[in-house]
Amino acid sequence: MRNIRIMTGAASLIAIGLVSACSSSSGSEESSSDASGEYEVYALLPQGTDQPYGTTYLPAMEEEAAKNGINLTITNSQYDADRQASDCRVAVAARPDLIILWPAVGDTVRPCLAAAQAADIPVTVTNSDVNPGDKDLTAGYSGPDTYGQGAASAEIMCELAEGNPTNILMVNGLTGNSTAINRRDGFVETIEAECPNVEILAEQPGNWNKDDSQTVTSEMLTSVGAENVDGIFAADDTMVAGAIDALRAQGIDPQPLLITSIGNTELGNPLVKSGDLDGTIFQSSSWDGQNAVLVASQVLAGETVEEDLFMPSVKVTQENADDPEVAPEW
Amino acid sequence: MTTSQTMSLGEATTGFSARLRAALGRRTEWRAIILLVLVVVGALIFAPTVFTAYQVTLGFVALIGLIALGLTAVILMGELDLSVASTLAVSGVVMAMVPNIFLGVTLALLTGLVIGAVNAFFVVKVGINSFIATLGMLFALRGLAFVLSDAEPVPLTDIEAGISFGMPLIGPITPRIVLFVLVFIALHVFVTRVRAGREFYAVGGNRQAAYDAGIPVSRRLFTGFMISGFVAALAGVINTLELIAADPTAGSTALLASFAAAIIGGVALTGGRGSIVGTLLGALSLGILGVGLTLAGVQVDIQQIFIGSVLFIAVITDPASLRAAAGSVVTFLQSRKSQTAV
Amino acid sequence: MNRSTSEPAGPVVIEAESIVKRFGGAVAVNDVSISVRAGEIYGLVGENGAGKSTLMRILAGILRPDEGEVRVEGKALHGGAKAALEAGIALVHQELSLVPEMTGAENIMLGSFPTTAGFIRSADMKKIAADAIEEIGVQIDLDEPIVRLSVALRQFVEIARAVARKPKVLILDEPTATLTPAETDHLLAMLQRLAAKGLSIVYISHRIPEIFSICDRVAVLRDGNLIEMMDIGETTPDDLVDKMVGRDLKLDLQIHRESNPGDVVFSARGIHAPGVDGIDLDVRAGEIVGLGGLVGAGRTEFVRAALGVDPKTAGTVTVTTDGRSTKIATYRAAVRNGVAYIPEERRTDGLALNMSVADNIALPNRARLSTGSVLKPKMIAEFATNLADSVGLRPPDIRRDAGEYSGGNQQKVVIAKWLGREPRVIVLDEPTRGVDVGAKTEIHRLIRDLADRGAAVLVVSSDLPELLDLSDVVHVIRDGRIAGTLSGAEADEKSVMTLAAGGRLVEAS
Amino acid sequence: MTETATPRETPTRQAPSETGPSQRRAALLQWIAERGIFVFTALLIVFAAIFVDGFASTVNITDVFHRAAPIGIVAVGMTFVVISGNYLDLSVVAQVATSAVIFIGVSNLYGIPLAVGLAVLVALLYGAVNGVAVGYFKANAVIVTLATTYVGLGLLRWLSGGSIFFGPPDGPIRAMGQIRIGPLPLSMIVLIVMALVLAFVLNRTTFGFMVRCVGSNKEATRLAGVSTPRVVLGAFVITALAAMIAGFVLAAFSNTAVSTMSSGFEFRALAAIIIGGTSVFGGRGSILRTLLGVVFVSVLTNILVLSNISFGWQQIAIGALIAAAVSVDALARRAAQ
Repeated sequence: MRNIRIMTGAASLIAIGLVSACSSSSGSEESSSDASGEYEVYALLPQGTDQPYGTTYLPAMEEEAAKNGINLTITNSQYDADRQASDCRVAVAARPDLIILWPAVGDTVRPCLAAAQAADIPVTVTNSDVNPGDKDLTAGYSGPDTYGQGAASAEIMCELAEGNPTNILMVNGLTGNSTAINRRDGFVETIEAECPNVEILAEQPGNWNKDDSQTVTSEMLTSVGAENVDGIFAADDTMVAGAIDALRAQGIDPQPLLITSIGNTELGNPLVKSGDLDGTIFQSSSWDGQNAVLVASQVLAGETVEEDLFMPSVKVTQENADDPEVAPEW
Repeated sequence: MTTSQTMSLGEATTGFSARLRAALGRRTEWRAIILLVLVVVGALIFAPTVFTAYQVTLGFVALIGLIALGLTAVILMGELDLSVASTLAVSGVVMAMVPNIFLGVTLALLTGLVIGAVNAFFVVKVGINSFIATLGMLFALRGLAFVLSDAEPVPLTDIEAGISFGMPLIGPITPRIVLFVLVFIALHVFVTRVRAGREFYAVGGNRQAAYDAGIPVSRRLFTGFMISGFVAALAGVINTLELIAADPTAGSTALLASFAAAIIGGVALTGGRGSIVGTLLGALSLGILGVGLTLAGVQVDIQQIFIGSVLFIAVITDPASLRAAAGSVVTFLQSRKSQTAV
Repeated sequence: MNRSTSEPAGPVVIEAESIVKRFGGAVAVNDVSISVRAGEIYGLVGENGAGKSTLMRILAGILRPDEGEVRVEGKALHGGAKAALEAGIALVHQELSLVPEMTGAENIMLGSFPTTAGFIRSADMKKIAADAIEEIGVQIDLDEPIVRLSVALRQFVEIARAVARKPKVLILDEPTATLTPAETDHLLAMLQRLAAKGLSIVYISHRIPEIFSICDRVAVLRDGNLIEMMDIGETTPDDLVDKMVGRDLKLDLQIHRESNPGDVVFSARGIHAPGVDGIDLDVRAGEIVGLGGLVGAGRTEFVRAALGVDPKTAGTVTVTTDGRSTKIATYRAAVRNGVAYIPEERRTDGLALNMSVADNIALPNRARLSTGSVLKPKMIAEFATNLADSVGLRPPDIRRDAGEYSGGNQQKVVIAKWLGREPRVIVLDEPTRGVDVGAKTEIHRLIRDLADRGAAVLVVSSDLPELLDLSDVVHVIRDGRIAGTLSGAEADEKSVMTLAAGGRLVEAS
Repeated sequence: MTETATPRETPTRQAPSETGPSQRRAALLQWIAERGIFVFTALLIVFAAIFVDGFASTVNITDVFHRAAPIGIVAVGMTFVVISGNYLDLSVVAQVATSAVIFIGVSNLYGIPLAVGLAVLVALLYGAVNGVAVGYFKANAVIVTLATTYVGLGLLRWLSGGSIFFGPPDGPIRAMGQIRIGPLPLSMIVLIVMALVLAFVLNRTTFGFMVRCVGSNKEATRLAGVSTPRVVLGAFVITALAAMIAGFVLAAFSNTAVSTMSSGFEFRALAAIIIGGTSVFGGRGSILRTLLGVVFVSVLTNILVLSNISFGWQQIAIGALIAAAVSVDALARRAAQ
């Protein structure tokens, strides 16, 4: 008797939870269908409101979708490739008009693209591109060139180094993360090709965190000897802010050092203005989110799209740091 | 009564409801069934696509359920294996590093077996609590995956094999689903029909009795951890084939989801209680819930709140937990009584 | 009722020769030889601690004898429990060794599932299990998990497991402790049937009537020695009890304490709980009340339910101190009102073995050893040292872990920690079990001192001399009820044993 | 059941008559298990000071402190849960991040006092939910705190939108993060103060005493008249409050807060506790041990980074270290029997 009472109790509890959440979810469905969506589109993202970039990317994306009469369903695989593959299968099964894909791990998306093609669902890619070999399965790409950003940051570094022997430290993103890998590769390969006079003395992951970056930078300074270090490259502005703090904490003036990064965020832009950060690459999350939908709607309308719509990898230095077109967004 | 003595030793199982209760009480899966019914009803109302696209749902269930099945073998013996997610990553990397696909699969599965044996060694021979031993492995294997792969995804050499692996075999059934069903059947048969597997319950339920009855407890523990390692490696192989690349960070969401599936399925962490069917039901409910919420466009954050709440309710509605809490309430009420009654 | 002793004796199946077993310094079994013939039921009686269980564990290969050997059908037994099992010796343990979530059939066949290529032949398994159940004549749903069966049924499953192995020798250690009279009768009849088929049975019991009802021969063990072995026809219940308890009476020579009990301090009314079937009991200030009875009679269960340690289904307990009566509903309320409980299982329930003696003593006294919930280490050390001295802890090093001490000293620590609270009611469950003679005497002194200082003392003991020696009043518990009450003067070992065993035979005599 | 199946009078203390090689080995293992962490930490520091360039510099010591502080504050708090015999509190991940985000996010809008007040409330809520489920419902701590981690992180991201929060560059929080006394950053001082306070609570208060007793023998503690569920609840509340302070420290150090900043804290804190020699079975252990465990892991990681060893190898080293630490403990325990 007691068992049954307990079971009903538990059941009703779960039921209440389920109903309330389902109603909230159906609520969001209604609100999006209020925009009288003509097109159903799935956006398979590896991040959402769990990451700062996604937090500013999403509103721009949703706003643009509403403007274009696109009904968006957004998933977040938290950078788990298996989870994204599963999201992809869900999306293909839902038979949307188009899928927007932000690959969690670039090497792993081919089966997803193949499945979409088999189901006649066009796929556009956003934020980080698929492998060259998989391009024929996609209808277009918009976003930053993560490799190119690393390369551009390296170009700034090369210019600053002016051919002098320069020793730098490198702070990478989260180990194994595809953006982290691409930016690092772009930076390292460009340095090797264009200015071999720049030597990377040490590298450690800063995990996209300011505090982790500050600690490892400080440790790397100790490791190689602070006096031997002429510059720092960090894979994003948050981490470069940590690296600059580490320099200051050791009583080293960051001004004469060659420091570059990627982002031009609200954290990085003031550092550029103050001259601590010599150069960064502007990445507009809102551009990224907005153009993901723009490319998608062009494809849906049957217009021809460029194969790659690269976010301008604007190099931001002290001269143009105040320009409105590079106003930091996050 | 076959004997002259009339011995009414049995429980009073007269009347339909009493017998029904007895039959229900025998099962350990009722919480999973309730949840499954609720989830199915909810999905029918709010996201019927879950069922029209059943192959997707099945695929998702297979994704979170496969590791949970292997884990159940270990939990039935009252032990834990936290290293499964890292095992998945390492075996995937091992597989992708080998150019020959068959050799790669073999090596990857072997890796899983070896990891299971190492876990069992620490637990059985050294005598470390399995929670801690596998925690160490969780770190070490993740590190190993990074070291082997140079912290980058390792693309499969034979991409075509991978692509064809991900394609449906019969109707909408992909090899992943087939393998999942096979593992389910194999493990279910193993713990219900095979002597060694059935004895897992004895090892988890009353280890001393198992020793006394002459059951080779150490060998059973080795078997259990190796099953868990093998199944995790199989999941790694499937993922790598389907994704045509091995990701050293893989499995980040697998560990917790697997635990949740087993716990919701009524598998007791203290050992000796639960079933493979229960884990399947747990995986089914979580899978349908996950796909349903995704199809309904619910953000991951809210999905997590959901899954966490379900897990929380599942763990505190365990009969033993409810008894303990009821006992506390009774004690509290009575302690008030004993103070007032002077 | 007696089996005829003139039955043709079969060949000797199992024999133990000159078995000696020591634990540390103590000799548990001292040069004991027994032999059991085919088709014979061999009774083994003795008080608690006489060495019966140790001897049985040696026969079953679980323990290795220090001297002597066990032979089965003339062949010496080597190689532990497994070898003994293969040689045909099956032991039904006192402790249930069942797997709760496995079915009856599986438990009966545990460790010897019939298999083909590793697969269980479940029809065969059920068949063998059903046969075993049939053999012992009970009806059990073999598909039910054990956890859903009653305690009595579990005991029968345990016996069925032994029977299913088709043993030559079946050893039962107190199998009736948890059974009702009807169930006991059934079990005894079943054993006789098995013996008639040629099985040798070694039957250990405290209950004299059972011995007389089924055994062919009976051996008496006392303090590890084999006192006598006789045909059942050669003895009487009286004689047997005499032989069991007949010890040198040195311990008994201690004079009874002068007691002049005051008002009732501890009063239990209508206590019902699993295994307890309505017990009323009063303990007065300065009085020592003893609870006697057989193992499983419900003494421990009563004490735990009355104090609120385990839940009770009905009944009230009142503690009266300084003219103020308080109904005790929970264990913590009991402790608050001056009750001290010294549990049966010292190592698991009584002490934190890997904490120091000082910490163990401080635990129930933490309130008085702290100011504003900050502990005062100096005060604790002083307090613990004093108490350790007063209970005679040796060596008196309060910083050592409790687990490093011997059983007797551990028990002194348990008593010391409660002494600090100056309890008004103190309940001791088997206070000197596993304790050496010296410590035992000291513990008895402590218990008497407590009573002399006006505490109400309730002692549960299976050690008859101890019970009689300490108690002003003895209640004998049988089947969850008070079977009889004896005043200190009229209680002797025989009267207590008689009430506890409760057999018709003895009552008739 | 009365008849002693176990030896009647087993003196657990072994006669020190013979000291054979096996006994000496047992004694050595025992000694290592008891004092190992002190020796290993000392050896590691001496080794590093001699062989690793730059290790002994003031700057580097500060870095070690920075590494140690937030994880150490979580670990000294979580020691209470571990000693009480409940394995660990996985939800510290969610707790630290929530506290950090509240600390920066709410103080930007409403000022620091309100932020701190809110953080305290949230911490108490975490402690209460975990503690009631584990203490009163006797539910398994791993599963309970796994569930609260899911819910907690989900709520945090849902409510905060996952943004990165930073305080004004010249604000009080940043100033806090930069205070230092000699080579000691404020975070390290907080850790030391926390360790002292919690060591006092664990060793010198009746509550701490009961936590140790519950972990050592729950039933004996209950029979001494202690409400064991309440003690477990208290242990989870202390852990939650420590995690809250760790969140403050983490936020103040970088003047930023984001919901991902504490990922991996749960297992890293547990690893430090275990390496320190606190038993996961409860009862045995101390705050000082946890502190040493934290120092050991931080110094080791620092050495590996100084030697430019990659992240993968760092993980392998920590995993191997856990295995080694608990193996010694397990072998010593076995040898003692």
